[in-house]
Amino acid sequence: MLLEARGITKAFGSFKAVDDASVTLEHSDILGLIGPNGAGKSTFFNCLTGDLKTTSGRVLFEGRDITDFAPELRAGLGLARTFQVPQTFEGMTVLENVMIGAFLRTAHRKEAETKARAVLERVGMSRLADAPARSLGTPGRKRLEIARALATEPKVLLLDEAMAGLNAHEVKLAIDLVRDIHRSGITLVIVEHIMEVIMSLASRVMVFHQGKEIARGSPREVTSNPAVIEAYLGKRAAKAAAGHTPVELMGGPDL
Amino acid sequence: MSGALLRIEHLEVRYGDLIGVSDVSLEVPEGSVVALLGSNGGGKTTTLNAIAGLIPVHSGTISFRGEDIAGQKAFAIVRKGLALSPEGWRLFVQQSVENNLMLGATPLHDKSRQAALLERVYEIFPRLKERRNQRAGTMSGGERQMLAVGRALMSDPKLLMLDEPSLGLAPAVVESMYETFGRLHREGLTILLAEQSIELALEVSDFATVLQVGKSVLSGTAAALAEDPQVQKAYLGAG
Amino acid sequence: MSFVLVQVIVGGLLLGAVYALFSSGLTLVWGMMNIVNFAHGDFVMLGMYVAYVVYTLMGGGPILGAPLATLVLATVGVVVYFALIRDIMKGPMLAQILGTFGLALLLRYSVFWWFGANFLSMPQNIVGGTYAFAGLRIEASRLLAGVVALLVTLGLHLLLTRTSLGSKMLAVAEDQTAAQLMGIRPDTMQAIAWAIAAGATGLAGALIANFFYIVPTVGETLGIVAFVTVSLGGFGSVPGALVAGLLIGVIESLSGYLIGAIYKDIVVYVLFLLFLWFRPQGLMGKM
Amino acid sequence: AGARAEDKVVKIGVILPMSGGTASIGAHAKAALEVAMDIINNAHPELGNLPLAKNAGLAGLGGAKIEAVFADNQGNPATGQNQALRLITEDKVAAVFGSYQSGVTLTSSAIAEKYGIPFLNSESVAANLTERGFKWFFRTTPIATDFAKIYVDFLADMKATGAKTDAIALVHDNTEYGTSVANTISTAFKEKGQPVALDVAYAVNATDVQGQVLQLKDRKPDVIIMISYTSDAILFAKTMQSLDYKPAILLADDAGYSDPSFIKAVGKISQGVFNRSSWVVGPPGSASAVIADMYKKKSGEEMDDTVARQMQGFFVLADAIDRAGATDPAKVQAALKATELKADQLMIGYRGVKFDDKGQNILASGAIIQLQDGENYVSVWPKANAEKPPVLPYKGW
Amino acid sequence: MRRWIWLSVVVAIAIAYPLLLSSPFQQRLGALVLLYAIAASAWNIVGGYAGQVSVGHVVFFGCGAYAAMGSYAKFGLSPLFGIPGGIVIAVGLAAIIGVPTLRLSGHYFSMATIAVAETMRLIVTNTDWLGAAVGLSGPTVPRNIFDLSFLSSLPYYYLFLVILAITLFVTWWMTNSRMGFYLRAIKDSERAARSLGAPASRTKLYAYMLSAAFTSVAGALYAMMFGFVDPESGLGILISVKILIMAALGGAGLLFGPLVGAAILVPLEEISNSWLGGKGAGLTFVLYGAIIVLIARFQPGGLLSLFTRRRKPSADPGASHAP
Ligand SMILES: Nc1ncnc2c1ncn2[C@@H]1O[C@H](COP(=O)(O)OP(=O)(O)OP(=O)(O)O)[C@@H](O)[C@H]1O
Ligand SMILES: Nc1ncnc2c1ncn2[C@@H]1O[C@H](COP(=O)(O)OP(=O)(O)OP(=O)(O)O)[C@@H](O)[C@H]1O
Ligand SMILES: [Mg+2]
Ligand SMILES: [Mg+2]
Repeated sequence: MLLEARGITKAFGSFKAVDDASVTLEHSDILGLIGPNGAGKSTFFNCLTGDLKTTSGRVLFEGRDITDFAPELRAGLGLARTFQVPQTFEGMTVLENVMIGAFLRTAHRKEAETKARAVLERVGMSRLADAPARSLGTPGRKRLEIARALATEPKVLLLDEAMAGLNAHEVKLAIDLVRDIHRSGITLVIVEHIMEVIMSLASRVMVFHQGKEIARGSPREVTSNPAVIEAYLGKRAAKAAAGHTPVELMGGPDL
Repeated sequence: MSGALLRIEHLEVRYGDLIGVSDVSLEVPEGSVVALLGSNGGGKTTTLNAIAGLIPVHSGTISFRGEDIAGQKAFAIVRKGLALSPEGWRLFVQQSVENNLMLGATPLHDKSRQAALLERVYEIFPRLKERRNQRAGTMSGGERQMLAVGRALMSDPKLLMLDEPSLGLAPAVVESMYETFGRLHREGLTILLAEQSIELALEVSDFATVLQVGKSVLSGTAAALAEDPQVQKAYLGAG
Repeated sequence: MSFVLVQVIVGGLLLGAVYALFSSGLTLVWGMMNIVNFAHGDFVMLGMYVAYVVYTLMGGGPILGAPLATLVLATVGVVVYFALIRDIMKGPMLAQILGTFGLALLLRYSVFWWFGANFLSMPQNIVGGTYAFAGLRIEASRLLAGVVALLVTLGLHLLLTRTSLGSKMLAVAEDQTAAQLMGIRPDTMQAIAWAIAAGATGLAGALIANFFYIVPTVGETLGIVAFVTVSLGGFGSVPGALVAGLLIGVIESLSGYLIGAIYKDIVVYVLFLLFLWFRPQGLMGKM
Repeated sequence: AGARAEDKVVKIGVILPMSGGTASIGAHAKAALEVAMDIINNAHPELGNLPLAKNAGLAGLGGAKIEAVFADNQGNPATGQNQALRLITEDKVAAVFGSYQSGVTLTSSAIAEKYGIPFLNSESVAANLTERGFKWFFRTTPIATDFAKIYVDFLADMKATGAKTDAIALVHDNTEYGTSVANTISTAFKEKGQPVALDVAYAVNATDVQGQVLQLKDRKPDVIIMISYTSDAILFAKTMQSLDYKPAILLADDAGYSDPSFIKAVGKISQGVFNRSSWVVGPPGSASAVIADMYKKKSGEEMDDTVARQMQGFFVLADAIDRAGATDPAKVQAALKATELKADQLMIGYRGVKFDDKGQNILASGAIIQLQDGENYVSVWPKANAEKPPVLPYKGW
Repeated sequence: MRRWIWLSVVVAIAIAYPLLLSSPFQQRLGALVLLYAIAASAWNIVGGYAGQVSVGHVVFFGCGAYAAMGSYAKFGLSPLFGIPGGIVIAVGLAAIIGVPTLRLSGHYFSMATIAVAETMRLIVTNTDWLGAAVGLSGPTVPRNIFDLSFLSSLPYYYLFLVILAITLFVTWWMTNSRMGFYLRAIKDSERAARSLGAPASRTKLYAYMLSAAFTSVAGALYAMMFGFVDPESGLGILISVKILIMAALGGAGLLFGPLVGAAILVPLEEISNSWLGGKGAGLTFVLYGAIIVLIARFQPGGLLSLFTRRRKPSADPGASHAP
């Protein structure tokens, strides 16, 4: 088992943003995490990465209890993430942003740069390498965050709405990218409100509502669950999800 | 078609030496919903920000109800009846949800309508009402989006500009939000919408303009654009 | 508790109220609007000189001096905002230190040039001497300063938390661009903030002049206490600064009396540091 | 050297605090030295025995005029040293005079020593200044050991007249001046078998001294010896009034209590304070009275001890240059070493001026004055030159 | 290439200056510029690059100054021997101060450093062993060359130049290393930097300690040149402010910013004091203050930012994302 969270609770004052949530992540899983706004998905994420101290519960990584580890230690172990509200290094270029990630595995500037360029190439941003990061729009920033995270050579990558703000065409390209990442041996947890992403990528889905898990299963099971439709999907999206056929190949048939 | 509320001609905007948009023209007829389409970095945000006065216009004209507003300060433009829900939300993260909404009502001349407008926002986004005293900086991503849109609605604008309003919202919320836009539209509100979910955008809007690399390359009625093979290929993933 | 100790604590509270009073303006511009003002102490000094000039030229006591100092300093605040602060705010925080430090020297030595370096003083007992009850002695001028400190703090607190003006000022402090989208003119709000802050500072100076000496460099003596007060209270909290001022006053008084006056500042600084260790956001500051 | 002697002006570098917290000292001293230059450079027969007054200019240099080149030390030892260097190398001054704060005197005189230029100090009291083995450094002012002796003797006399002087409290700031003087005084009293009962030290430029006054009020010493600069002296006076505290004898050690601003600000509530001073205005028509008048005309202030000591020091330096007959540093140094001025050749109450091997004036002395009416100090001790008898107890307000 | 030309010009000017402007006062000015440039460059490491605005850096300055003077006054050694001691004390102190204060955000950090510096000043003022308020003096008459007590400022000038070069080289090397990248990242978003594995606290602490070491050297050299240190001139908060002002004026976070700041402010201060100080009307500081205000007003990012801002980003991102 790669990553395991047991009974995570996170309270802000009397309000429990995450309430006794557990999850296990096997090697080469793609776990989808969905739920209404404010359900506690990002909070749960932050508890896994160490950005927030859990109120109770444990986090295990490769069998090791990392509950009290600082975020940078977890990154060192191979846990990488992106932020829902992009945390770009505004004063740097795109390349330098990615180099920060690459520096985790090498202290040499040249090596870090080479690696950062390779990662940028892989995510399709190499032409932007020398542009100031502050000139990117939200979608660009999110992609940059993916690149940065990849540069740390993670075992597990947690994506918090990394595809928000992309149009349908771009979403497809992004899905391909994530598949490619997955194929290279990285286990993923993705939070998305774009159902197409969940439907085509997730091997398992977990649904949050008011800090609690209300459903889990395959994408298809979950999206046809009436409780999920009621709390989260709405009729229109449920219909769209129902019509969705998972695709396995890059550039295959689409919705 | 009634008269144009907003008309942009050959807008060029620069960020220092970089060109944000090079040549954008578009028209927003009074009472219509206009969608601004285009891929990542196409210039949608730049255009909206330029209209709102957040970034200086390099050349071109922006006329709002016949008055050229290019070059005016943002606070003055907003007071004329434009409101923008900007990219990245730009909330006042240290202040409460309700304070944020009340700040949105600043340009309102008739302060007595504040309460009613607040109720309207709370009706569209009940979550905001639940969290009215929470600090905006602790809200979830989707909650922030609701707040940004709600705040823009608070000034009861003549022209509502929305930069990717559905970003980060749960599907059910998007659905109800768009229903609300439809209702507001029927009540006479003019909306200029930049939206990544093009299918959805074309569904609610009357007209649309496509931006490509900082230029407006296509415009027409929403229905016509939805059929346009070029649009289908580039944005709707067809082919 | 011995009787002297009571007098020491009362003295400390009055002193603390004075600290709170001359920090109130700084709480607004530094604590709330996020602008470091190294010239704050010199604004206090200007207020003192205005009161002194009013007294020597017009024979007016605090009744005339205090409101005039408030007005004059409010004007200075607005001028300083438009002539300097507005532009240095475009730069990094260091530019604010740079600019206001230069401003401090400019103000201090302009006054020096005009008035000379001699120590000046308002007549003793200008505000009704000293009250004595049950052997406890309270100077009227300090009491007045203390009461005004409470009123100013309360006023600022209400302004910032209860009025839309306050909310707009905070909005501008947080994000000028976003504030513009609300139809708020940032310059207006900032100028108002500076007017209020400098006005309160001038008022403080005028009241402190009633029991302190007046000299161009007096701002240096007072300025650093104001800095500690504001940060101990927590940036962004007006009541915090009041409580912090009172606390520092009492700690200084007590440690000065019990341990020795040369150690009282050490005690204050060390307690301040310890406090930050346990509460990095100050007494009442937001995270 | 010959070429220099023919110059019509002799430049003396003067380093003073002209900005910062002690700037008023610099301003007063500047006015006083300008008066001194007037006296030296023009004929002032009315000043009698005072060297250099009678005729215009320095007779020994063919009537050459003295010119003081003023420099601001900003109260900072580094700045003082830089200015000393500038005065010596750029302005080519014949001697350096200054620098008030002991720390600044220390660094600026070190440069003069390295360049071999005479340095005359008239007001810094730190003992170590004359312990450095310098050959070019001379000091005219009395120092802490002299003060201590004055206080011991004065209080013994007061005791003889029936005053209670058993419990002595020292109040002083933590500057070099405050601590070193306090230490010396407390040692002197201990040697007399009367150790100081209470030592109240405070940080200079205090914002508040209520605690200290209460401490005194609580312990009720018979005598308080105050060693404070002007700012704190004013604050103490105000606080003592508001807390209604008066010791029987309040004895101040010069500094702040001599500052005319102190008298203007709080003289009325400090009536009867004793002060140590070497400056005593003689009867009308006497040299010191004339000089006091000239100074008042120039600056608008009353002459005080600090200023008078500076002025006297400047006269001593000018006299040495005059006697040297040249601006050649070695000759001026020799003349300084040979200085032997009698009490009647001085404008101040020293017993004379004569330097020991270390450059310290061994004839420096002082008197006690009292602010009897709250406006002007009068000399009250020693009896020989007293204008009025001392009045006890301390009246305050 | 252009950079190398510029660099050689700067180095050539620096080497030639005291030979061209050779009066003792001019040489001393030059030496002082370099001395303050060392201190301001050292501050720049933590204040400019790491974005931690320390207003209490004078404690490290004081460590060096007191160690140098102490090694003479207390042990009869050459002040030179105080330098390593000063570095050790400063670095140790930086670790002790840094651990609790570096986690404070923004203004709290600045205020905490002020509190530490003032506490140190007050403690030393009341410590007889360290000379209390009187301070410590160096050798007034040099016993040998190691006492580093020269009449001419020329040896100081070149000594300072070498040490400044070392400081700048180390700074340059740091900014191009992983540490420099991490510092910049932490300055922008500590949260993101940590999520990418940057040990934020440790990196900031190292920068703080490095900065303390160089500041201490500057303090030691300062005390040696003036032959004296007391609590006010070795630990006074005004020195911190002066150092910070120089870095900010030239351009904080830029390699040569502090040097430019020192090269403007030191002569401005000394020359205006020489011209106007003797008049006793405070005009020195009116002028000094006015010039600082004007620079802050018209070039808030520091004078050097005038040149760096103009550099264009090499790529045009607008062109790269066509569908
Ligand atoms: N510091 C805090 N204090 C109070 N409430 C908080 C705090 N931080 C987060 N919350 C609340 O916790 C809830 C969970 O937030 P979280 O960001 O985890 O939601 P989410 O599931 O990621 O939603 P979204 O899909 O909108 O991103 C939200 O309602 C949010 O308002
Ligand atoms: N602050 C900035 N500085 C420099 N260039 C910028 C800046 N903001 C945007 N740009 C550039 O302007 C162009 C238009 O960007 P804009 O953000 O307006 O596009 P968009 O259509 O809103 O895209 P997105 O889907 O990413 O939001 C892009 O090339 C972008 O790189
Ligand atoms: Mg979220
Ligand atoms: Mg955009």
